[in-house]
Amino acid sequence: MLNLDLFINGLIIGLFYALMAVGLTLIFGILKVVNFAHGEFYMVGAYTYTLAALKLGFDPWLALPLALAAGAAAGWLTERTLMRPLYAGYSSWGLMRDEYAVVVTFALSLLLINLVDKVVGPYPQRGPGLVDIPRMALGPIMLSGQKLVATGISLATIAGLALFLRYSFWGRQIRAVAQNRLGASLAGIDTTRASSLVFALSGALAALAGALLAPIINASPDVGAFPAIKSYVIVVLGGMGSMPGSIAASLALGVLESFGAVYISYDYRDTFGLVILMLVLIFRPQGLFGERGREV
Amino acid sequence: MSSSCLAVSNVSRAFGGLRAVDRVSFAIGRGELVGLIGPNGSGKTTLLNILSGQQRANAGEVRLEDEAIQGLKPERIAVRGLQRMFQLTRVFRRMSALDNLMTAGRALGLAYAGALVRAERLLEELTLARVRDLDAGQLSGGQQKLLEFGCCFMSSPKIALLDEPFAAVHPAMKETMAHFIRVRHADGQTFLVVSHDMPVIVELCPRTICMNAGAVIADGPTRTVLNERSVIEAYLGGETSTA
Amino acid sequence: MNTPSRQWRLAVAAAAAGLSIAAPAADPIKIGISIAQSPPGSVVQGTQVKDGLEIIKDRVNKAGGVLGRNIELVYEDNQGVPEKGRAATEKLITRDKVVAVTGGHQSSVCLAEIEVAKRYNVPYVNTNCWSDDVRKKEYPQVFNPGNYNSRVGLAMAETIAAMGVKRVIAFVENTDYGIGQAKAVAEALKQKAPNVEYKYETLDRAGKDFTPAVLPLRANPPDMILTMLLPPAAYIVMNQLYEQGVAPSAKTWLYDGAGIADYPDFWQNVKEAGKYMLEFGLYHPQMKTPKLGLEVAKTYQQRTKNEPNRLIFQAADSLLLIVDAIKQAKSTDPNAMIKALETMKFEGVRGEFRFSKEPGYKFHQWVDIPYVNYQLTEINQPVSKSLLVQAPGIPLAVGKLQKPAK
Amino acid sequence: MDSSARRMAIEFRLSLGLLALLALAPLAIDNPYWLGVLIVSMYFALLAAGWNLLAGYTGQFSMAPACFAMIGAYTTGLLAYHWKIAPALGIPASILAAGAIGAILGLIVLRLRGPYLALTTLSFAEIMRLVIGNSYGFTRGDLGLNVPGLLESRLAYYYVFVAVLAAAQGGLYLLLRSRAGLFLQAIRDDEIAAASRGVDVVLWKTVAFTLSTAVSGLAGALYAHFSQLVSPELGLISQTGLVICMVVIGGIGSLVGPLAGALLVYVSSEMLREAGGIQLIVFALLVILIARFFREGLWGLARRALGKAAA
Repeated sequence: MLNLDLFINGLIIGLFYALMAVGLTLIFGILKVVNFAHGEFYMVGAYTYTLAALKLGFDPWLALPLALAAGAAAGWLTERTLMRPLYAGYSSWGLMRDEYAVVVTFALSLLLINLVDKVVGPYPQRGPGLVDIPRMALGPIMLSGQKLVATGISLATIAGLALFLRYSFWGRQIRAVAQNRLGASLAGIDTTRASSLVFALSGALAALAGALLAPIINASPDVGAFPAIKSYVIVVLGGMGSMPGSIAASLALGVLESFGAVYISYDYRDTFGLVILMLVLIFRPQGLFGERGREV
Repeated sequence: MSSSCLAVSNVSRAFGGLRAVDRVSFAIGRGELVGLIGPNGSGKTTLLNILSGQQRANAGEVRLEDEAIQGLKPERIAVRGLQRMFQLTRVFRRMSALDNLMTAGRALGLAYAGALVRAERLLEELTLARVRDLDAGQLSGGQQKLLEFGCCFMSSPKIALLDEPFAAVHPAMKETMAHFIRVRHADGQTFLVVSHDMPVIVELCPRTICMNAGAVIADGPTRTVLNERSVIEAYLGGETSTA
Repeated sequence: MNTPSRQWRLAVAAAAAGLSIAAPAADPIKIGISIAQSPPGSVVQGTQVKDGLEIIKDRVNKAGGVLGRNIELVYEDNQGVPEKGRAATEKLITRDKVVAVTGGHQSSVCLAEIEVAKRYNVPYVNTNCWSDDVRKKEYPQVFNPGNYNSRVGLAMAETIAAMGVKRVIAFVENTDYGIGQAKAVAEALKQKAPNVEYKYETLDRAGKDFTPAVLPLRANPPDMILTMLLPPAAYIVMNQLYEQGVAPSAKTWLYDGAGIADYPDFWQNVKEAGKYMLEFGLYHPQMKTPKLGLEVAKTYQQRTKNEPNRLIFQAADSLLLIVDAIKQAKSTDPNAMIKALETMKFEGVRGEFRFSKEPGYKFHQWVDIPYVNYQLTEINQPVSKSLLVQAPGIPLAVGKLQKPAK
Repeated sequence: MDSSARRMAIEFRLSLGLLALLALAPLAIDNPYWLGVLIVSMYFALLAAGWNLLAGYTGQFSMAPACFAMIGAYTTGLLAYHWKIAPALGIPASILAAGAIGAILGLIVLRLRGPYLALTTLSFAEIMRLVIGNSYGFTRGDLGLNVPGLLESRLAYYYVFVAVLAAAQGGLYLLLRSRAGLFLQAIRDDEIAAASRGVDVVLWKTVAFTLSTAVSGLAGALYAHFSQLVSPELGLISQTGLVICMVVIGGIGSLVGPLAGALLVYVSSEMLREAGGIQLIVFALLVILIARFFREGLWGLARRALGKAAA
């Protein structure tokens, strides 16, 4: 009974993690950099949804795609303005390539957090639910209508994404670039376009997560930090750049945390993932599920 | 042959099924200048990596002046006097040419003053004096090769392994390097030179070892080696265009 | 020869005199306010405190200020973070040269701030920090016209005893307030209801998802769940308790000890989860209030269109205390002000009291501060319409309490 | 005398100049508040110097400088809180603790580079912060720990920080102009090449980690006894972010850059406070622009300007 509850809840949380993580994974896949502003894409989504619905009086179901668009725009702009030097083989006497990516995305996250804090205010805001069912019984488990709908949408999105990457023209291009950027560009693939696309995609997914969770986790300028850290953990566990790996890792982490919180320690539940992340990076850099990740 | 400088016996290294280095044995006497040739993928670079400690051998033994060195970490091997130059140039891009040499010198235990004198002389010899204070990353490809080359000689090594030292180097610099090698060889410096550049090998190296498919297929005076059928076949089979 | 010089000297003297009179009249008395104006601090509390202070400031200045000088409030945002509170108080005292500090509404922050107030010997009026430890340090500079955990503990224990519940579980935030109150309740229960089985679980106040803490209760829910957290954590816990059908339910009461029902954003955040919640509070529109209090309440309603609440009154009293102290001391000298605060009989917006000098948690405390118990019986119910089950003069009547059908 | 040594000497003289200005500042500033601001900015300067040694000179892009300050602060804080141990012992203990943990972390992340290193150190920092923040019983969790002061007057604190900062800069200078300086930079540029030139990569990486974290630990301990309150706030990622901002703005991989950056960023942020807390927005923008266009930071720009002037 309890265990079933924990398991289902873990899976649901894990699904939300996955929305965050796949975007980060895609970016790492094709650029081999970690986007430290990923959590802020989530935040952008949460706010766009909440404000559009509360302040501009949009219907939540209209605010959702709006948030999606905002996230996509944020991702696309980030790639356009900040990531370009990475392709040219960024080298300088000050910063090296990887460090450049860390610094610049990290600064971007600082910027967005404080910008929103100034413009919208620090006051946490609760987004309206997509459906107004405070609680319902689904077989043995109880959950709110919002959670159910959010879960459904996340599932659909992730499935759709998988199909897109597998079968669509651009999906195949992205996978090609991820496997071998140089080779892809020699094969006449527009790698820059692919990168822009991936960033927009990743921004949109994070924003979607933010919007879906806005009624459950109130939107605040720093709300992105928590999902972001989870998705870093997942990307590593998933094997830096492996899509199925990161999805599996997301669900695993969700379940692990939900059980760990009850059976190991509630207070330290947020450290479980991080500890595993460190252990994995140290002993199995290719990740738990993924292919080899080159560390040096 | 206890007088040998470098003795390699039955060294093997396999990647999965592929035997990149297959029971390789040879010895290089003190003061020898030996060429190492072979088609692409014949295991030359893997062998060098094993000798300099970047990769481990699955089996076999490597002795540097009668001390076993296989399995040691690269820095230990370097300190013991085996210096190595990489096929893809490796210099410290954000340090001045001089500091590149100084690093090598200090790492090998020279004092500041001594290292500085030595470095200055090498810069002269290698015609790098003008770029002494430029960051290595700002040097031309050829100059970077010369610089890495110089780093091997901050304190005369027991043996210097040069992996494609002449590849994509301006003829003038190629000459500088060749001359440098000849002079050092005359003073009894030991070399193992990997190269595709047959003319240079012929001109430089009295003795040549040829590898194919991970194994040594010929070893002897350069001319005889180059005329052996197995060697020619290896090249014709291995790759069409040579040099 | 010396006539002009004498005249000159007189002139200077006059000028100097003029200045020395004019100068102090000109510059206002600065009072430092350290409140939370951004997360993780309770922004709602901070705002309410500010509203209360502003009302009194305007009243006092309209009436000609104190000692012929206006009062000026200097605000600092402590984000509900002890470290930030320490820095804020430090800045207010050393940079803005305030004569007193007040506004504190989160115990952990107060505990950090009183250290600074003591170091610089500046009067510190604690507006709303409930932790007993703020009193137990017995710092002469610190005065507490607000509520304290032992008081809540006793009050809640009495209610629990009267309701005759057997198993009680408390969710408390991991702060000096939350943990202090959980322990205070445990203490009080030992006397009032020794056979009640009581335990508490601390939750991270910045936490986003408390389901793992709530789920284990589904199998075997207790008779009552106490919540001693501030929003937003409090709202999230309530929603998840409701979502999992744990409380409020036919089996389990929900009893909040943090007095959050009068927050303007309460109903927007909890909706159904708030119905049937039993609430400990320090103010209820139906309880009798002094004339001054009623005026303040009126002004607040005009300004914000919100129902008045305890923080407005506590803030008002905090500032009034400081102003009266300056009046009585006839100066802003800290020691004189502290002396005045210790001795004077104070008539505030919530009644009359004198600070106790008893050691321990009663030190510099308004000991018999009034409180109420009430229940929210409808969604979006304003406190004024809620069901008052206990108030000063109204004995506890648990019989009136309502329970959900399922 | 080679050019890089000369360059380093110039940078060192400049940082001595800055330190001299700091030493003289109290003559002009008597307001304890602004003294406090300068003290905190020197705290950050220490963190910046330590992190710069690691990231700027050794290429180990750690995301944990603030975390080690927190470790240092809690070491002396907890010693004082639980066992009434005096700062005189507590501060050295902090240095040891931070240095030791740093050494271990250094060995752990030995093989990791770039994003992997960043992620591992970031997780380490978060774990530390979460553990300290949730171990209420031992550390009082997020509420922070009141610790005894070290000195009576603010001026005394001020000069302690000036002295420590000077010592740190001096030590850094001596270290970098010794062979260690060459080895660390060699490791930064190319580990494999460094090893094959005979540089003991493991040893020197660990040395860099240990020294850098020990400095952070010392900074944290001093700050703890200055503010007399220790809390997990010290170890927030955003604090590390601030340190990175300072170093990148000032000029990563230079002696004087991080020092100047720290003072500049923190003091100006205090001034921007009045402008309504836009400081972080400004700095974040500045960092992005600098990383994107002037990769050597303000000091790099200054040097180029000087170079032009000389030519």
